[in-house]
This record gives sequence, structure tokens and C-alpha cells, in this order.
Amino acid sequence: MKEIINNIQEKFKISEVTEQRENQYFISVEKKDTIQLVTYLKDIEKFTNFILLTAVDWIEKGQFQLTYMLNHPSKKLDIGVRTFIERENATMDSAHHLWEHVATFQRELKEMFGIDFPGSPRVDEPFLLEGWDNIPPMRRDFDTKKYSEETYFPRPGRSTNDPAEHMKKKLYPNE
Amino acid sequence: MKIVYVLLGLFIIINYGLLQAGVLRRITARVGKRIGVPFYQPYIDLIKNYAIRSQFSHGVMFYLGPVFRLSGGVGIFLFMPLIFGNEIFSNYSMAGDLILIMYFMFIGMLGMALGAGEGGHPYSIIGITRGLSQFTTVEVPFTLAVISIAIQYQTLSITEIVAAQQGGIMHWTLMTNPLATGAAMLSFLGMMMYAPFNVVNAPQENPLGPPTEFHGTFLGMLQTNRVILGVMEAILFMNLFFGGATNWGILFIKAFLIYFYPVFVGAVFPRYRIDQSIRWFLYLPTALGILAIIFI
Amino acid sequence: MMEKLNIQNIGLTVGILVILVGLWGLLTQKNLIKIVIGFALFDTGTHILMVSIGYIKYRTAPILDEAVDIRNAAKLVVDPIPQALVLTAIVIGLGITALMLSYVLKMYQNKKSLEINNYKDLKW
Amino acid sequence: MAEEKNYKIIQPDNSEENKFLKPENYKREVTAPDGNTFIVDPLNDYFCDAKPQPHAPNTIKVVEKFLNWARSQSIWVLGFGTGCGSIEIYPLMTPRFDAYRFGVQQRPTPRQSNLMIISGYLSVKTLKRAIRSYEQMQSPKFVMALGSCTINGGMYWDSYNTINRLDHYMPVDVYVAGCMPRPEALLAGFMELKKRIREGKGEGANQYAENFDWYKANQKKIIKDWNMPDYNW
Amino acid sequence: MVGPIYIIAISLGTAFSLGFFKKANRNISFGLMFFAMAFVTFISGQWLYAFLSHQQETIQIFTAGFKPPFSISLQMGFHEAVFLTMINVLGLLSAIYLFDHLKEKGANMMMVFMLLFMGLNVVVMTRDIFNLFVFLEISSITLVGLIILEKKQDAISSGFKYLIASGIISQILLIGIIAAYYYGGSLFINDMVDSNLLFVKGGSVAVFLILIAVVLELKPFPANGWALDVYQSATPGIGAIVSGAVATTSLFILYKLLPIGGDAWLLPIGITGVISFLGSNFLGINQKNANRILGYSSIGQVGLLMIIMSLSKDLGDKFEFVFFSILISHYLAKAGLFWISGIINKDEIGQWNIIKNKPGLIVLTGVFMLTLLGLPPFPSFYGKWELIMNLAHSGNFTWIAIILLGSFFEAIYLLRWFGKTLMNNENSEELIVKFHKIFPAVISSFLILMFSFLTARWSGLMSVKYFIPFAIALLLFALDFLPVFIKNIMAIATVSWYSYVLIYQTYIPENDILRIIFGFIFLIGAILLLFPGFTFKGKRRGFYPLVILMFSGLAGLIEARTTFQFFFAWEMMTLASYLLIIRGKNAKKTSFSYILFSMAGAFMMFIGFGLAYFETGSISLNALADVLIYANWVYILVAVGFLVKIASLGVHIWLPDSYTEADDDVTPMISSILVKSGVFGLIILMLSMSLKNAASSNIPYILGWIGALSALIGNMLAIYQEDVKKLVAYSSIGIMGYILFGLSMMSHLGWLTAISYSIVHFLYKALLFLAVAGIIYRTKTRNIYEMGGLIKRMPLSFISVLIGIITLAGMPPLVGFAGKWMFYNAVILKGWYFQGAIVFFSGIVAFLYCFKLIHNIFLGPIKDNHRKLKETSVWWLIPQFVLIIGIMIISVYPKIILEPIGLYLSMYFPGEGLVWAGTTASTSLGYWDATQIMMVFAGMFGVIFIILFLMSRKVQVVEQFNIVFQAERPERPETTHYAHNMYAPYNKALGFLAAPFITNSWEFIYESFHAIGDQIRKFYTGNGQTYALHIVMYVVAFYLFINGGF
Repeated sequence: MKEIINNIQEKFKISEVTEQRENQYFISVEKKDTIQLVTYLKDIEKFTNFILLTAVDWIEKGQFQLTYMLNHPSKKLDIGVRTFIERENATMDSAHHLWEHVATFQRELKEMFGIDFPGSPRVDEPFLLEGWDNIPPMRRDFDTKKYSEETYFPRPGRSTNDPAEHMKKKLYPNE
Repeated sequence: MKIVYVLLGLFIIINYGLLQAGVLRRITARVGKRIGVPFYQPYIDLIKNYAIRSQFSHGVMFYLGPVFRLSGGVGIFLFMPLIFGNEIFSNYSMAGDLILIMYFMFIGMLGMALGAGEGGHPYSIIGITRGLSQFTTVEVPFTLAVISIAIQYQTLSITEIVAAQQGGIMHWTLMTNPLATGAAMLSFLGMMMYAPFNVVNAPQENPLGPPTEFHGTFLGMLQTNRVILGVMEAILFMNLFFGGATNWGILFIKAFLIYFYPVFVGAVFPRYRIDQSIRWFLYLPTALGILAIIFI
Repeated sequence: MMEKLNIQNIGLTVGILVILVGLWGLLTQKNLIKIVIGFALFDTGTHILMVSIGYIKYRTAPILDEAVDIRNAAKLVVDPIPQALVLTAIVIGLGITALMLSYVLKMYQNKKSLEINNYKDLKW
Repeated sequence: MAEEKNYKIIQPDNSEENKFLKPENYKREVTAPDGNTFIVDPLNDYFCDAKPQPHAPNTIKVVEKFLNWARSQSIWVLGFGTGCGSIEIYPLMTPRFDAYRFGVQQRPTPRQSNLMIISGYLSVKTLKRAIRSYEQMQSPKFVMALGSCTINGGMYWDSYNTINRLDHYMPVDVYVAGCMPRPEALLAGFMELKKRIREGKGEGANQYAENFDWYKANQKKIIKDWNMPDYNW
Repeated sequence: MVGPIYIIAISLGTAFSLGFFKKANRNISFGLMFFAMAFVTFISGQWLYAFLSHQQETIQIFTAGFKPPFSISLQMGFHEAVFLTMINVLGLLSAIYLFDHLKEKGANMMMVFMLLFMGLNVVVMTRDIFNLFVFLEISSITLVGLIILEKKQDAISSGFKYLIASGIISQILLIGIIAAYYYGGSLFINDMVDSNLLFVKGGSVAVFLILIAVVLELKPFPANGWALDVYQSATPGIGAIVSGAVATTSLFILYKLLPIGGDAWLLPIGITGVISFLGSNFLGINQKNANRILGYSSIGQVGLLMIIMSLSKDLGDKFEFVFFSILISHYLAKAGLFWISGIINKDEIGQWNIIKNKPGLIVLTGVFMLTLLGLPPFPSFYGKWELIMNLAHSGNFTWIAIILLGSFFEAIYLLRWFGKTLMNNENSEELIVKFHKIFPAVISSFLILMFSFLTARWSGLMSVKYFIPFAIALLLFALDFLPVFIKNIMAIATVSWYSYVLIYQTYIPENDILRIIFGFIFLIGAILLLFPGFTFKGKRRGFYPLVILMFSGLAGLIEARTTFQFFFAWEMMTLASYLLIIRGKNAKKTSFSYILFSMAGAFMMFIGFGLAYFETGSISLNALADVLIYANWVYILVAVGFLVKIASLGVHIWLPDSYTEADDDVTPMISSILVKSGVFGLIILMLSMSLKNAASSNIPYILGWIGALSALIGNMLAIYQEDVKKLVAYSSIGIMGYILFGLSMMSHLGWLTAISYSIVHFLYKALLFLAVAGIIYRTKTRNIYEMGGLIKRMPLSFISVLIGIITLAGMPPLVGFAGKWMFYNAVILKGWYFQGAIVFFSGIVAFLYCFKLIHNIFLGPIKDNHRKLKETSVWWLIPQFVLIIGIMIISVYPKIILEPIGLYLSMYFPGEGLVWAGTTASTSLGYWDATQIMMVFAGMFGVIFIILFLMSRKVQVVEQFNIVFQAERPERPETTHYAHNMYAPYNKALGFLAAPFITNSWEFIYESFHAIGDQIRKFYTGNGQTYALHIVMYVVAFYLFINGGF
């Protein structure tokens, strides 16, 4: 694994390497190098299995962090490629040409975070949010509770409890 | 006057059919270690369906399809002699013979097909095509058996066929022509469309097939037809192969037993795919039918 | 042996030989001119044949002049008909040969070739 | 044979109501075989746009009572599973619970079903389907809702995509509480439903028809791409 | 009368005087030449007239005042006059045709041209063999001269080959003449004939050389590469001369010189003819070059004429008729085709579609080609009939088979060519037709028509009434400029009058049930099916004459009392229907297979009739019953002809495509009416042969199996069709198999089933095709999956189709059930259980396509572009509803047709039939009461309907997409309509039954023919020397053959 990381570092500008486990590393690259690196990992280092593509909303930094998780099936290694993209008009190069199912993840990110992947097949089709006209719900500036209360007719009289507290009170009212 | 007797017969047959259906469902439930529906459940279902308040129609044929279907069922009843030796319950069997009844079954199928077709649901049509496809080969062994018994008795008149079988169980076609009976009873499985030949309206993969869009009164008519048709097909086989009936009691018992047989098979066997079931009837049952003609 | 070796038989033999030579040339030579020559030989052979057939021993040419008395002509001259025929045939043969040559000329003008194998545009 | 296109898509304007229109549903200028052209509007032309009508019960009390009894004894359930509750429905038909005893059967098509069981949380997307199916059922029709999600949102009470109260969208006859209710609870729910039907209270269909506008407004508030006439026959 | 010697004098004089004209005076010189040729033609025509009116004896003209053998003598007799007239007329027409050629090339060419015809004239007239040689040489020199004057490059090389070849031939001839003179002592042909040259020592060689040269002049296959090249490369005008005049002259030489060889030479000549006829026609199949095809055909026809010549003894006094009718047909038609080829000026026959927009040219081409094929009413038809019949009479069946086989080969390439001529034309190249070029062809087609009439009269086989339909057709053709509406009215009036005369005035008084029924189907059906013609716009050129011809052909079938009349009507109907089918847009390929199968079938029938004639010596249709020894053969051969028409299994492949591609209103005509001609023929055949003839009683058993399998395969194929017309077409195969099965049962009930089913099939198949065509008329598509949901737009058409398929499927209470019921009884009584079960199975398979038909068109969601369709035109609906009324009447009361048929049949089948008691029909097996069933059904249906209506009066009518779609929203009708490949599971299960092995095997045969032909023709290397070698080898082989060397 170290060797691979070294190889990568020779060829790409890696800003950060995190060792999660012995066989799981996360490396951070710049946006422009990302797809190149993923391609390199797939073709040269044989991380042929694409696990997931996910995003984290760093609203404070005004950035999304994308993580491409790849897996090396025979050596049982995982590597995560992280990159930051701008939050405003977020776009990222599509990687659907490497694995077909990347398109599905990209579709989801488009739906939930509003990150665009130009060229990705059917990227505009929603999975769940048919007819959604608000900001994408997984962005942290979207207030889901407020939205729900405004939209879905909350039943009056409903109260919300912390389950642990509530059960403790119910089961052991004397303590 | 004839009409009154015919209506009386029809009334008996419908009630008998409903009860029989209830009992059989209960028996099937017991096979699955359930208690099952009450024996009067078919009555209730029927009443409920006729009592549905709102209805819609996709068009004229959708509206008339159930009428055709029920006409087919009732038609078979009308042209079938029920009780041997009883003028009252011989219905209109003087208007036509076995061939007429065989072809009258198609009227109902056509009605169903047209109604379901105008319903416009793709699954209906898939069901219809499957039903028709399967029916083509189901009829082959039955036809061979019919030819065989026509040769045997030198008649196509059902009354005469029944008459020839009177005089004890040894005179039944079952005994005198077991090959034809075998072929016909195998094709009976296909006619009744219980498993393994029920891919036509396979509920799991193809919601109900042809009657997908039918509801309310239309569905009630289809159910009524199903009741009449099932019983009448059992009676047809009873007349042809099991000595007919000289009174209602024997008719009920024989019809029940005959009807029970595909239900029993259906409760035990899984389902064939459509192309399998199309071919199946061309193997063993057809072979039996051919033997029946050769060794008559 | 010598009896067979009369002029007529010699004529016939020569005629047939010339015919065969002509035919051989016609069928084997690839040069158009040679083919025409072959044909001409064939033609000539036929003419020799014709004349030989009409020949009767010890008789003279069927020309009525001082040498041949008109009253005895029938006994003196050879059979005149082949002679007449051969004249016509020569004329016709000449015509055909000339026509052939003009064809060869045209063909040569078109393709600049005298090889008969080059004139197979039309077949099948 | 290559299929020729015999229509031309008309691009919709950018008005609010066309916002969620799929390209399949754009209006089309169609060329008839005789060369004339006309416009097909997939939103309306393919569907019947009549409003539902309430159906009065039989005027003869006894008959109506008898029919209600029959309806209560023959409950055909639409096989439509939402949320986690659908897994609880299937044991109903097994020998252990054997709902057949009560005249309960499953039907695969809404046309022949009387009861719709909403078996858990409904996302907006599922709600749209549930409403379509509900509207395709024929009167009289009943709705049974399972689990707290359908009552008040349950654990999804603050979700951006899950409804909180089912009875704002379709008339509910019986709620079965629990998260999830077990099959026994469902059986109890059936008993309750039967009772209501026998008492003549199972008039959800009429209620829906009478208050159609209200229901539709609630539905449309969250379903923005209904894309068909208001009532789905 | 002008003496024939003037022909020579005038020709020579004019030819030489032409040399005096300057280039500037070309018009004058052409005028002079033309005038001279016209005068020559006049002289020969005058003589011909004199001979024809029996005023004249054969005369001899002695040149130089001596009698032969001392001088050249000419003879002018009837035959000479005929040939001279033919040659000179052709010369005249050629002169007109080559007008601009001759003018361009000037006096030289005119001179050569005149000399050529002068030479040919003398060759015909002369009785001196050397003179013949001289003028033969003159004509071949002039011919080659014409070619060289053409200055076409490839023509020149082929002219050289011609020169070599003809040089060799002439030398052979010359040697032969010399030898003949040497051994026989005379050059006068009459003396040569009298002197039995063959028996003189060495004479046989002389005879051999002379005759082989003459044979070689006729360009026998395979020593004919040189001639083919000339045909291909020379200007078509010259090709016409070669084929029309030179070949005719050569034939006459053979005719003149053949007596020298005596009887011993007849057979070799015949065999030469056979090889030529078969060989060149076989090779013609693979040709693409128009002129070369014509060359092959020409050689083939000459071969045929040689055969006829060699069979002159067998033909007896019919020889002249046969010979001249075929010769004249060939001479006129071939010349005409060459001329047309010159007008079109395209080498490849694929490019002939340039005349697509010139109906006149198409008609001319059609007339010429069909004349060559010997189809009625053209003269060669009568010639061929007499030829075959007389050969049959003398038992020469080998010859018959050869002649028909060769004719079939010829038919293949000519018809394929004709089809290509009518192909759609993409390039818009405009064809310029000059008057002087088309004029000769027009004249020659008129001459053909005139000869058609004359030969028909001369043959004595035809009475005048047979020309009425032709007269009407010609009249309609002349009135082709009228709009469709008027012509349609005229056609309907004609057919109505015809049916009035035939049915009402003839058959009904005679109470001839069979003929009444088929007259009804053929003629009343025709009236009904002509109605949709009103919907057509424009002129519809050529349609109505053909329709009239077709229906009069059908009427002729019913009328026929002799095999000749039958065959004539049969061929006429086939021809007319072929031409009707070929009018369809994409019908060229399929009509080709139709006509090929039909012709093959017709030839079989022809042989069968011949065989019957051989045995009984009578051409009466009734005489078929007396055939005993060859009964099986006659039966099979004639039946094959009918089986082709009803498209039985094995010969069915023409049917589906033909039906599909024909015009929409033609399809019902062929499918419901025309195929019944096969049924009618079978009935006639079986009535006369199977019943009284124990010898052929086992054939119906085979036919029964064929029928059963046709029914199965036809229906099996029908269910997979996506083309609606094709679907109905395949179902026709099935139903026809059903009828065939019924007929071949040879029992009362079987026949009752079959005949009544013929009526019923006519009713519902016409109904279905009309309904379908009416729908296509509106939807403009034939793909069944592109329709759907039309019930709301076309409810009346829906009713038609519904009634049609209920009848087709044989469901009670409609009349289709009658067929099924009688069929069951018949099968069980007959004992054909397994065949019966197959037919029954196929009957159920029919449900599948019935449902497909009605569902895919009318049910399911309507497609977007059909949303605004109107009900189809009233002209399509009127006949439909007449047919529906017909179906309903006989459904309620089938007795009206069944009882008379039963009575009629009991004359032939005294066995068990239907017993009628009131409305109940019964057999010993069962009973059936259509009227009661209908009443019970109607009552029951009404009651149930009323119940439903009472229970659900308030019904919301919903639209197409208000369906349960798994809670989804259907997006497009195309994706919601389950229509395309509807029976995929069935295909998976039983699709092997629908595998196209029959089509494939026919295609394999066809392809093999092509491949073999392709290999064989390779020996035409194109090398003149090789051709010369061919000639030498041919001579050697012939010599060996004659002298028993082989």
C-alpha cells in the first residue's frame, strides 16, 4: 500500500495522505487532477472496483468535498480520493466513462447536493425528488425541519422526545 | 315452458357452482394448513362485486366483453343436456351436438379477449395471448379424444354418448376407452387453468392477466361465468367420459369430483412457463390421444 | 498407284491440304492478319478443290475460242460449271477477305493491337 | 423498417406550470396519415378529465345494510406496499394468521380492490402513486393506514420528503398504530374496519369526492408534477 | 402482277443508283430507297395476297431462259411469298427505324442496307443452291458491312468474329455444294431432293456439309458465341434485322434444304433445336444485358422452330399453323423488342425502368414479351397449344417436356426483365422517343394483335364470343383517358351484364348449381369488389382493361367445356392477374414468383391435358373421365396447376407477398375470387376423374395431407406477421388448405364442406380484406402494430372485421361454424382422423391471428396520428355491408345454400349427406340447427346485456390511458400497445413449424440455376478464335452423331 502511495506521489501532487487503516488510505488532490488520478488508479494500480462517490458539504469553507472510494479486489486495498470543489455552481468532471455505475452516484449528488456533472447520462433525472423546486435538500443551508413543518401539515400535539431520556423516564420514573 | 326449466337449471348450476367453489377453496386452504374462507365466501364476493357503486368503461367492447363472456358460459349450459333421461333438464341440446359445445367455448374467449383488448392494459393482452396460445394446444388432445369417442359410439350427440354409457361403471368411457379419457383429462387441466397451467392470469407477475381492468358488475359477470363454465366443463367431461348423470345427486357428486381433480393438481404443482405449457400438451396428452384413436 | 496420281487427285489433295493449313492458321494464330491469311488459304484451298472436281482428264479449259469447236465443246472441255462457280467464289472470297482486312484495320485503329485475345470485350 | 417520426415536439414556454413537465409530456404537433396536422396534449388528451362523483347509498335501508355486510365480509386488499409495513401484510395470508377467514384477500389490481393499506411512511414520490392507485379503485373503497408515520410522520416527522398526515391526502378509515404494527394488530384493524363498514361509516370514497378540491389542493401542494387531469380514473 | 424478278431488279437498280447521289441529297436518296423498298414489299405482299385468295399457283422463274439445272431459277410459292413479305415488311420498318442512321451515314449505308434485303429476298426465292450460297454470302457481307459502317467499337470486334464464323460456315457450305455437284451432278435443289443424294456414294458427306452449314447459319447453341456478340453490340436496329429477317431467312433455307437430307435428318435437326432451345434459354436466365437476352431468346426460338420443323411428320396438317404462328409471333415480337431496346438505349435490363412513365412503351414491351411467352391471346399461344396437343396425340411426351421446360426458362428471364422494366425509377432521366423509332414497334404490335385474331380464327378453336372481353378491354384501354369514376362505372356495368347473361340467363335456367355458385362468386363478387375503385383518384391507367380480362377469364373458366377453352381462360386469368399484381408499388419481385409458379403449374396442366388427349383423343373436359391408363399422371399434373393457384403447401410462397404488394382493392379480388378458380378447377377435375376413375383414387389421399398441412402451416405463419395484409394472406393459404382437404375427402359431406366453405370464404375473406384495405386507405400503413384503438374512429370497419373473424374462426352462431361442424362429421365418417386433427388444430391456431388482427388494429390505445381519423370511405363500406348481410342471411338460414348443394352433390356422391328436418341438419353422427342456435344465442345475449345495462347504467367513459399501469403514468401509445411480436412465446414454443424451409429450398433451386448457368456460359470466352473452334468442334460432333460415332 505504501508503495502505491509512493507511486502516486511521484506522479501526482498529493496534498494530504491519511491512513485510515492498514489497507485503507485517503488521499487528497486538486480538482483538476482528480479524474486523472482515478483513471490512473483504475488502469495502472488496478483499483478496478468503484465503491462509491459521495460528497460532504463544508458550508463554512464554501466547498464540497467529494470522495471517490476505490477498491483493489485482489489485494483487498481501499483508497479514497478526496477533492474539494467550489460550492457555488458546483461542477465536477464526470467519471462515468470509467465505470458505468458512477453515473448513478453522480445522479444522486446532482439531486441531493446540486453538484453538476456535465455529460453524465441522465444526470438530471431525479431518483426521489420528483417535482422538487427548493434548494437541494442535503445542502446544509436547507432547513429540513422548517420545510417539513411548512409543507406536510404537522399533526398538532405531537411531541418529540430523546429516545434514551424518554425511555428512561418511562421505565424508571423514580431514578 | 322450456325457458322456465332452463332458468331453473341455470339457477341450480350457479348455486351449485358457487358452493362448490367455496368448498374447494376451503379444501385448498386445508392443503396449506389454513382454515380458509367460509364456504359461502363466493356468494359474498359476487354480491359485493355486483354492488360496487362506481363504474367506468373503456368503450363499447369493454362493456360488451363480459356479456359475450357470460353468453359463452351460459351458451354451453344451454346446449348441454344435464340429466340423462330427463326432458326437463336437457336444455336446448336438440339444437346442436358436441361440436357446437366445443366451439361455443370460443365465444366466451373471444368476448374476454375483445373486452380486455379494449381495456387497453398491456398485461391484459399479454394474458390473452398466453391464454389463446395455450388453448391451441390444450384443445389438441381433447379433440383427439372426442374423435376417438365419436368413432367409438358412432355419434356426436352428447345425449347418445351418455345413453351408450348407461348400465354401470364398466360401461363408462373411462373403462371402455381409457386412453381417450386420459388424453381428455390431461387437457382438462389446461382448460380449467389451474396450476401448472395458470400462467395466463398469473397474479404475481402479471396482475390477473385478462381481467385486469374489469371491476364491479363486469367482474361479477366474469365471476358468474367462471362458476358456470367450470361446472359445465366438468359436466361435459362427466357426460363424455364418466357415464353422465341420471339425477341431480349423481351430477353433483361427479361434477365435484371431476372439478376437484384440477384443483387438487393445482394445489400441488408449481407453474409452467407459457412456452413449456404450450409444448407440454403436444407431448404426453397428444400421444395418448393418438393412441386412443389407433386402439379404438 | 500411278493411276491415282492424276492431276485431279493431286488437285484434290492439295486443295484439302491447303484447307487444313488455312483452318489450322485460322484456329491457332493469334495475330489478326495471320488469321485473315489463314482464312484466305482456307478459301483458296476450297477453290482448288472446286476446280479439281470439275477437271476431266485430257480436256481443256471451257473457253470457246479457236481451239475449242463449239459443236464439240461438250467433249473437249472440262466441266464448265465448277469453273464458273470458282470464279464467283473467288470474287466472293475476295470480298470477304477485303472486308476482313478492313475490319482488322478498324480494330487496329481502335486498340492499336493485332492480338485477337485483346478483343474479348463481349463475352458470356 | 425505420420508424419515421410523424410528430414534432412543441417546446413549452417557461411558465411555472410547465416547470416539471417531462419531455415525453410536451405537446406534440402530429401529422395525420392524410397530411393534416393537429396538436396532441399528452397531459389531457390521453385521460378522462371528469371529476369524481359521490355515490349515494342504496335508498332501501335493508338492502344497504345487507350490501354493507357483504362488503365487510369481502374485503379485497390492493397489493401495494409502502414503507416497512408491507412486510407485515404478507404473514397475514399464512396459516398462522390466515386473514382469509375474514374474507380478506389480496388483489393485484386496484380496479378490483376495496381496501388500500398504506403500510408505512410515504415519500412524496410514493404518495403520488398511492393517490393514483386510490383513485383507480372503485367506490366504495377504504383506506387503512399503518404505523405512526402515516399518523404524524413518526420518525420521519421532520423529513423533507415524507408526509406527516395521510388524512390530508386521502380519507383514512382506520389507523393502526405502532411502529410497525404486527399482523395481529392488522387483524384487529380489519375487525375495526368491518365494524365501520357495517355501520355504514365506510364512505371514504364519497368523502373524497365531496371534498375533492381540498384533497387535491393538499396533494398538489407537494406533488408538483402530477401531469395528468386532477382525478385519475 | 409484278413479277418477283423485279424485286431483284428494283433493289439492285436502286442500290447502284444511290451511288450517284451527293451527300447533300440524302433526303432524296433515302426517299428513293424507301420507295424502292416499299415497292418491293408491295410486290411480295401482292403475291401473298394472290396466294391467300387461292388465285395463284406456284410459279417458277427461269433466268437466262434455260430450265434448271442449266440456269438459275427462282420460285415463287405460298411459302416464299409469306417469307418474302415478312422480310420485306421488316426491311421497310427497319428502314423507318434506322431513318436517322441511314441519313447520317449516307448513300453507302443505304446501298448496303438495300443489298442486304435484296440478298435475303433472293435467298428465299432461289432454287439453285450455288445461287443460294452466293446471295447468302452477299447478305452476310452486307450485314457485316452495316456493322462496320456503324463505327461502334465493340460492334466492330464482334463483326470480325461474325466474319470469321460466317466465313468458315460459307466455306463448309461451298465444299458441300461442290461435293453435291460432284456426286449428284446438279445444283438445282429440286433435282437434289429428287436424286436421293444421301444414297449416292459420298453424297451423304455432301448433304452433311450443306445441311450443317445451314444449321450453323441458324446459330445453334453452343456454337453461336459470334452471333450473340453481334446481337449484343450492334445497333438494336440491326439486331432486329438479324433476328427478324436473317434468322427467318435462315430458317427458310433449312426448310428448303431439309428435304435433301430426307427423314434421316429430321431427328438430328430436332436435337439441334432442343440443345439450342434449352441451352440458350437456360443461359438467358443469368443475363443482364438486354440485347444479349434478346439474342439468347432469338436463338432459343429458332431452336424451337427447328424442333417444330423436325416434328413436321407428327404435326401433320397442323404443321403450317404451328410453325407460322410461332414464327410470326417471334419475328414480330423480337423485332419489336429490339426496337424498343434501341429507344431505351440502356444495356442493363435493370435500367429499363426508365420507361416507367411511358405507359405506351410499357404496353408495347408487355405485348412483345407476352407474345414471346405464348400467353393468350397472342398468336403463339394457339401455336403452342396445337403443337403440344398434336405432339401429345402422337405420344411425343419427351418433346413436350423439353419444349415446356425451355419455354419456362424463357419465361423466367423475360418476366424478370418485364418486372425490372416496371421497377420504380429513381433517376429522373427523361426518355426522348422519336416518332420514327416508335412507329415500327407500334405497327408490329398492331400486326401481333391482328394475327392474334387471325390465328384464333384460323385455329378453329375459338368462337367469336371469346373476343368480346378483349373488345371490351380494348375499348376500356382506348378510353383510358377518362377519370376513374366513369371507367369504374363502365367496368361494373360490364361485369353486371356479364353476370346477368351468364348466371341469370344461362345457369339458372339450366339449374347448374356448381356453375351458379362459382358464377356468383366470380362475377357478383367482382361487382362488389369493384366498388372501392371509386375511391381512387386520377386515371388509374391500365387497370380496368386488366380487371375485365381477369374476370372474363374467370367467367371463361366456368364456361369452358373443352380443355382448350379452360386452358385459354386459365392463362388469360393468370396473365391478367399477374399484370394487376405487378401494378402494385413494390410488387415486381413477388409478381415474378407468382407468374413463375403459375406458369409452371399451367405447363403441368398443359401436359396433363395433352396426356388426356393422347389417350382419349378428345379435348372435351368431360373426356378427362375416360382417361384410364395415365389417369394418375393426368390427375397429378392437372392438379398441380390448381394447387399452385390455391397456394398449397410447397407452392405457396408466391401468395403472401403478392397479396401484400398488390393494390389494396386488387388484393380482395385475388384473395377471395381468383384463388377460387383453383378450387373450381379441382372440383371439375375431381368430378370427372376421381369419381368415375378407380385408377386415380389414391391421389386424393395425398391431396388431403397436403391440404391439412397447408392449413396448419398457413395459419402458423399467419400469426407471426406484422403486415396486416400478409397476415390475412397467410390465412388464405390455411383456408385454402382446408378447402382442399374437404374436396379430397371425396365424400358428400367433405364436398359440401368444401363448396359451402368456398362461398363462405369468399364472403369473409373479401370482407376482411376490404375492411383492412379501407383501414389502410385511411392510416396509410400496413404495419399492424402501427395501428391500434381504431374502434372509436372506425366502428363500422370494426364490425366488419369482427364478423369476419368470427366467421373465419368458425364460432357459432355465424356460418363459419357450419363448415366446422360438417367438417367434423365428414372427417369421422371418412376416417381421416389424424389429418382431421391437424386441420382442427390449425383452426384453433387461427384464433391467434384473428385476435391479433382485431386487437392490433382496433383495440388498445389509439396512436397519436390516428386520433382524428375518419371512418373509411363509403365505397369501401358498401361492399362490406353487402357481404355482412350475406353472411348473416346464411348464418341464420344456412339451408338456402346447403340444401341445393347437397342435392347437386348427391348426383355424384350418393353417399351420406345432410338430412334436413325443418331447420335442423343432421348426419348419422350429429345434428345442428343453425336457426335455433342463432335465436337462443341472440335471446341469451340480449337478456344478459339488458341485465348488465340495468345494473350499470351510470358508467363513466374513460380515455385510453386511464388504465392501471402499476400506479405509473403511461407515456406513449406506442409503448403501451402490446402489439409488435405479439406471439413471441408461441414462436418460442412452436416456432419451428413456421421456419421458412420451403421458401429457402425454392430459393436454393433458383440460385442453383443461376450458378449453373453462370458456370456454363463461361465457355463463351469472347475470343473469335474460340468461337471458330466451337464451330469446328460442333461440326465434328454432329458428324459423329449422325454417323453413329457416339
